[in-house]
Amino acid sequence: MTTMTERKLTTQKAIAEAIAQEMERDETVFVLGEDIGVYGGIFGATEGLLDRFGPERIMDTPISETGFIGAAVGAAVNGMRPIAELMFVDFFGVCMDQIYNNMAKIHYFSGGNIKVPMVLMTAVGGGYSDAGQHSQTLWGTFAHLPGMKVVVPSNAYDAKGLMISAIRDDNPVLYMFHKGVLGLGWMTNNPRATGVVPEEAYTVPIGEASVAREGSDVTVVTVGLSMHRALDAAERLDADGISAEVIDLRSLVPLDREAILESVRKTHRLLVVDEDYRSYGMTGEVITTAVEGAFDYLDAPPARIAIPDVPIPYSRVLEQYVMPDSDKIVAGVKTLLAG
Amino acid sequence: MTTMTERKLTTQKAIAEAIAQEMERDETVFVLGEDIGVYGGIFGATEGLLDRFGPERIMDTPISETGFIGAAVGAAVNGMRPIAELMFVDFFGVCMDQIYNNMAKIHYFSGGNIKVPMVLMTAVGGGYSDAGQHSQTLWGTFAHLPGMKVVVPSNAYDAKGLMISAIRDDNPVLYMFHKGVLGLGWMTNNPRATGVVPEEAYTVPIGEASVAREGSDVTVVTVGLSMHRALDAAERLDADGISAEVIDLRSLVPLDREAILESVRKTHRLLVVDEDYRSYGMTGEVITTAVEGAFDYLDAPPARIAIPDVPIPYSRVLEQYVMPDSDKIVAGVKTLLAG
Amino acid sequence: MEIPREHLVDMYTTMVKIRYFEERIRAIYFDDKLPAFDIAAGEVPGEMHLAAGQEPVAVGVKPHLRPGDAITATHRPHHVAIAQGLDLKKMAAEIFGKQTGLGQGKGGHMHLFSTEPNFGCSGIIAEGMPVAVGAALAFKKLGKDNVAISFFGEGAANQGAFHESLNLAALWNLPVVFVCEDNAFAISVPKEASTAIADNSDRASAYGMPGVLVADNDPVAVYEVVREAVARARAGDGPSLIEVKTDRLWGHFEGDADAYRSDEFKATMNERDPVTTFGDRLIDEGVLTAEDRDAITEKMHAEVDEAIEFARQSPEPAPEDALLHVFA
Amino acid sequence: MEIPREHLVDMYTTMVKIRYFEERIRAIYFDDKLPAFDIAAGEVPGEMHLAAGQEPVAVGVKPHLRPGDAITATHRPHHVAIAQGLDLKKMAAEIFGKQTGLGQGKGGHMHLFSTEPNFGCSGIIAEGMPVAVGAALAFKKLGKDNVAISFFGEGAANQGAFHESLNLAALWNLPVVFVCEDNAFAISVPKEASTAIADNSDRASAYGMPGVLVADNDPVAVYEVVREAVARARAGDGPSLIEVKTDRLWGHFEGDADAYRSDEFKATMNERDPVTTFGDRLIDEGVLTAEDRDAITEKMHAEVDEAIEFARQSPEPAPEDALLHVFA
Ligand SMILES: Cc1ncc(C[n+]2csc(CCOP(=O)(O)OP(=O)(O)O)c2C)c(N)n1
Ligand SMILES: Cc1ncc(C[n+]2csc(CCOP(=O)(O)OP(=O)(O)O)c2C)c(N)n1
Ligand SMILES: [Mg+2]
Ligand SMILES: [Mg+2]
Repeated sequence: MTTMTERKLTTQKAIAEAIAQEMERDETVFVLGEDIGVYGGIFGATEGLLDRFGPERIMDTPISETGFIGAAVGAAVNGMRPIAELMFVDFFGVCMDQIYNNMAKIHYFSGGNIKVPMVLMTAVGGGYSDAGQHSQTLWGTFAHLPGMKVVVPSNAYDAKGLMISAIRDDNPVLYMFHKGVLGLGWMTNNPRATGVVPEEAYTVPIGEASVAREGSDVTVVTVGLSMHRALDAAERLDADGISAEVIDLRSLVPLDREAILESVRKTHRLLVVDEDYRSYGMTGEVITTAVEGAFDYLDAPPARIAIPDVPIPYSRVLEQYVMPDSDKIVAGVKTLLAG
Repeated sequence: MTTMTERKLTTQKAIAEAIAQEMERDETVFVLGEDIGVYGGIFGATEGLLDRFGPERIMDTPISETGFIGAAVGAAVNGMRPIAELMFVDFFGVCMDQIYNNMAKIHYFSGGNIKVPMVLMTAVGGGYSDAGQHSQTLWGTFAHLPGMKVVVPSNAYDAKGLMISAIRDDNPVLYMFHKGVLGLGWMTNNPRATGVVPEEAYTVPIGEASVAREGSDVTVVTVGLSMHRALDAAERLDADGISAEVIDLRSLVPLDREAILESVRKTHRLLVVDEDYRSYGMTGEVITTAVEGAFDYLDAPPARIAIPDVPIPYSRVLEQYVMPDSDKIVAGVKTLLAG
Repeated sequence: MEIPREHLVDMYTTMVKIRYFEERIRAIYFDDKLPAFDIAAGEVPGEMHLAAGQEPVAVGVKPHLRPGDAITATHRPHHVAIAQGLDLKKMAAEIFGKQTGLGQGKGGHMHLFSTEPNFGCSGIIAEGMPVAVGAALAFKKLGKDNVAISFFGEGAANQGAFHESLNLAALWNLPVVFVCEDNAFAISVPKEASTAIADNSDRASAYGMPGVLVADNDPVAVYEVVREAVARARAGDGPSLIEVKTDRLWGHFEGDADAYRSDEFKATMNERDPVTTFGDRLIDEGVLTAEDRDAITEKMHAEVDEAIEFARQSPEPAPEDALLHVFA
Repeated sequence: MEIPREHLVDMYTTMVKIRYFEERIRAIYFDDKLPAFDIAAGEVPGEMHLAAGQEPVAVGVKPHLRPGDAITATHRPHHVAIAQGLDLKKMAAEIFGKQTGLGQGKGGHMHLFSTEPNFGCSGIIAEGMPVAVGAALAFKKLGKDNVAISFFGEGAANQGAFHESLNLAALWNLPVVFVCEDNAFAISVPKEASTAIADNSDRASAYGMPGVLVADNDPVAVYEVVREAVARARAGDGPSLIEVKTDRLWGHFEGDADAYRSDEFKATMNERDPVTTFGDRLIDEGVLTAEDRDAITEKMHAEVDEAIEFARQSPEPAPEDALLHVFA
């Protein structure tokens, strides 16, 4: 359905383009959040949009997350399709009621009569020494609570397609972009943050994982920046004659359980990599999914690499110690294969 | 360390007694929350305490959860040992920042220099048609986030002992009491909500699961009111010649992984029952723990019963459909044994 | 009072309807629950927050509304919902948890939603306030001349969402009317134990919007103040804050022993029951005859009885429908 | 001005110290990051919010404080921390992420904690406000005559926690002084785009507490207003709200292009640089000689240089220490 051109964009520009195209197409789409106007969004998700669409549709807000996210809910049930930006996901604690109890539940409470077509986009992730209140991913927290879809693009192509899908979806969609996959000029250079992105609008379906790299010896399941780490690891493992299949979940809700199972049934081994906290989160869910659906295929207990249940520390050495990286993934795969 | 007397108390009275005894012992302990004074707490956790300790130590608050829980944090780091009550855990969305980003992280950020000795107690659970904003357990949400202990008593004895441990702990402890285990006069009568409780103060260690019933064919792991359902189910299974071991986790953080593994190594089969949402929660964590530590002992894939990722519906028939109960546990065990 | 007679009669009629609805729900609520009260039992289980006594706030607002105007109400929503004209049968059926209910039994009495009339409510204190701001924002963006009314209790006025909502509405000059139902208590906590100043209407100045106190639980007084606020909002002149001193005649929820309010307090309150006093007044002032009153009462009772009968006779939802409607 | 000379000199001295500290951090911050700026690189990585220009607010408060008085500051905490007298070496070491830091490298520049002086800060807007209320509550309960000072930005005044904190402090008559640092911007959002009224000090009336505006970025004006507020708090007469118009001379964080503020705005602001103007004034008024000023500058530079050298020379934490201190 998409014409692939060779145009390359960073993930950040792909997001901004997706929003712009949808705003052109649909008058009811608008964006609100802190520093999304003249600043263009702290992570550039709304870069250039104020100039193009003006302050009525690109609305800077006070630091009132409960107020403006709740207002987005109210606008969504009254004919608009708002995109609200929560600057860092770490700030969810000041506005979670509007997100999980209101945005995510109105449709259900109303027996399906009321729709809440909105996108809540937010920056996630660490690795650049921003400490424990600005470095979390927290997707497990949201994915645990019913009523909102949760998507996490890891590359420019998916970022654009998932954003367009999210905007067109009649449900609330939490769109979590990892700072490390955006290709921002002021972050550590990451070649995987730039990719081919068609100029025209296209969608990437919400709820479908993708096989980012095929392999036969082990399945590595992850999401976000850890995808890049996993792909790096897979290349290194390849040199050692180990063939790793890398699955990008892309959506945590709905979770593409079939994609996980299909791969595990092929490779018989599973490593889950997560930049969220280890316990009670994504790693447990993916492993349990594999156990429920492919128990007899497993040649070894599935393993996981995640933040070891500590707040994200500031100091580089400490933070690197707790973050998943390709060294840890390589080691994890080798241990798994030895087991 | 405790003299067992035959005095029986409901879980609710056991909690109130624990608080009273600690307030007698330690002048720095005080309670604040909504309707905890003359009302005695909506679920009776502070019954009688206003009369005994006066309004300076039993403080009714405005409906300002961010304000008063944050104030508890401030008081805790300044020499007090506050107990804050969040009336229903469902309300966490209006105050989560103070809980997970502040209360739970100050100790870590300070490199261990600052302590936050406080208890956040809150009512959880459904089954009585209070609908989707008053019936959740949400323990998975808190247990996922580092820096706070999470305890969930299922009976009167543990309720008192865990409360005393929580108050004396130098860390923030989230104390979650299920409404259905309290023995409240206005809730459906539950004989398991009354038990023998020593009059003197005693502690139940935080982080230790208990084997509530020994068995050999299958391990049922759960917490809170589902413990009562599991014990009911175990009795019924017994009649069918199936011996179920029932494990009460009691603490989700720290999680007593060894207790889970020990039992699974014995029974070779695991069913996890949870009144929280299914995905990305406790069931996945417990199953993953078993897989990580006892893979070779498992004769069948571990199974789980939990809220099927829908908001809790109001209507009785709908709610009962999604709630774990002893029928579902009996059926779950039988399926597991057949598998 | 220069209020059209039909508005006076409508307001009274709606008050009678609300009161009788609440009375019937109350009776049914207790029916299968006593003597050993079990909150989970009976035709209508769960928490039940009834609004007897607070009718004036609801009915004083309604005459100024137009189709499409949005209302967000609270955990105590029936009076506002009924005044707003929600389908009484579907509303009752929702309270009974039936398939025919507004939410097919999924929401219950704190979660009544309707698109036309445009209504929502919530079990979380102050949760509806930002939603009303958002509705007003949508109206402005869509070029509609609708307004949004946010109802909330005096207890809610100490929740952070109050502050953020009023600031946003004023900042963006939105057509919102914030209506504080001050029944002097948040469950057991009296206003003086929750609120640093006497009148929330005085907090309007913190947002540069008009703040008006309605000192009596009087539909006419509410009517007049709201008329101005709604006109202001509709004209594009921005939000207002109104605080109405009202009475919660019964417990916070049914089953509440209400021991935190003195007998004198309750007696005084009951003496000024707004349904009785407003009815008397309309008769005194010649707006209604005693026969009119009886006819209204009879008609409203019949309507409510019919709605409740509808709810009772309606089928339960299919259990597995619990899995529907998580996503559209 | 009837202010003890030593206070004037102390205030100036501390301002010089703060400014030089911020200048040095700024230079070091950019050192390994340019020309291809990489936020993760260098001796001091991550976000860096510096307070150059806001020194008057910090130093005008400090003279009124006693041991044990609690301070909660923001994401932009250095000026307040230094004025409060935090161990400069440990503070610098924390900013460098070293084992010798206040938090052994776990917190970084937004998470500086100390028991004596009693100080905390946070990366979440308005998070410290309820904490200050709680500190004051503890003081009251423990019979101490300490006070708590809550610093926050004008942007934070639109966060729900502001409202809840002020209401609680007033309701419970607690010894808190709320100090709003109004630098007119929350990152790129100007106050008029965030705040429905001109002065947050006017919001004090919503809580029945005194509200005072300090219209100039002047340590003496701050000193005088805070003196009264602290005395009031210490005497048991309750909280106050103070808003100080101040200047953030640099970007919101280092690396911010600061394109949202006009050149004129920045030029005007730089002309009234409070360190320069206050120093000049003290010389004009004969409080200091030019030699005094030089001596102060030299001394403060040496102190800051020493602290930074300490931080630089300190060891990194052991990587696996990341696992420590989750629980006591
Ligand atoms: C955020 C939140 N906190 C607490 C509650 C529990 N609660 C339900 S109603 C209520 C009192 C509300 O008082 P008010 O706003 O005055 O409304 P009223 O009940 O008097 O109509 C409380 C505390 C809640 N539902 N949500
Ligand atoms: C709850 C929350 N929302 C947003 C942010 C992101 N943020 C950090 S600083 C800032 C601006 C703060 O403005 P102000 O309070 O005026 O302080 P200033 O930076 O001007 O000192 C924002 C929006 C945050 N840290 N926390
Ligand atoms: Mg009230
Ligand atoms: Mg500012």
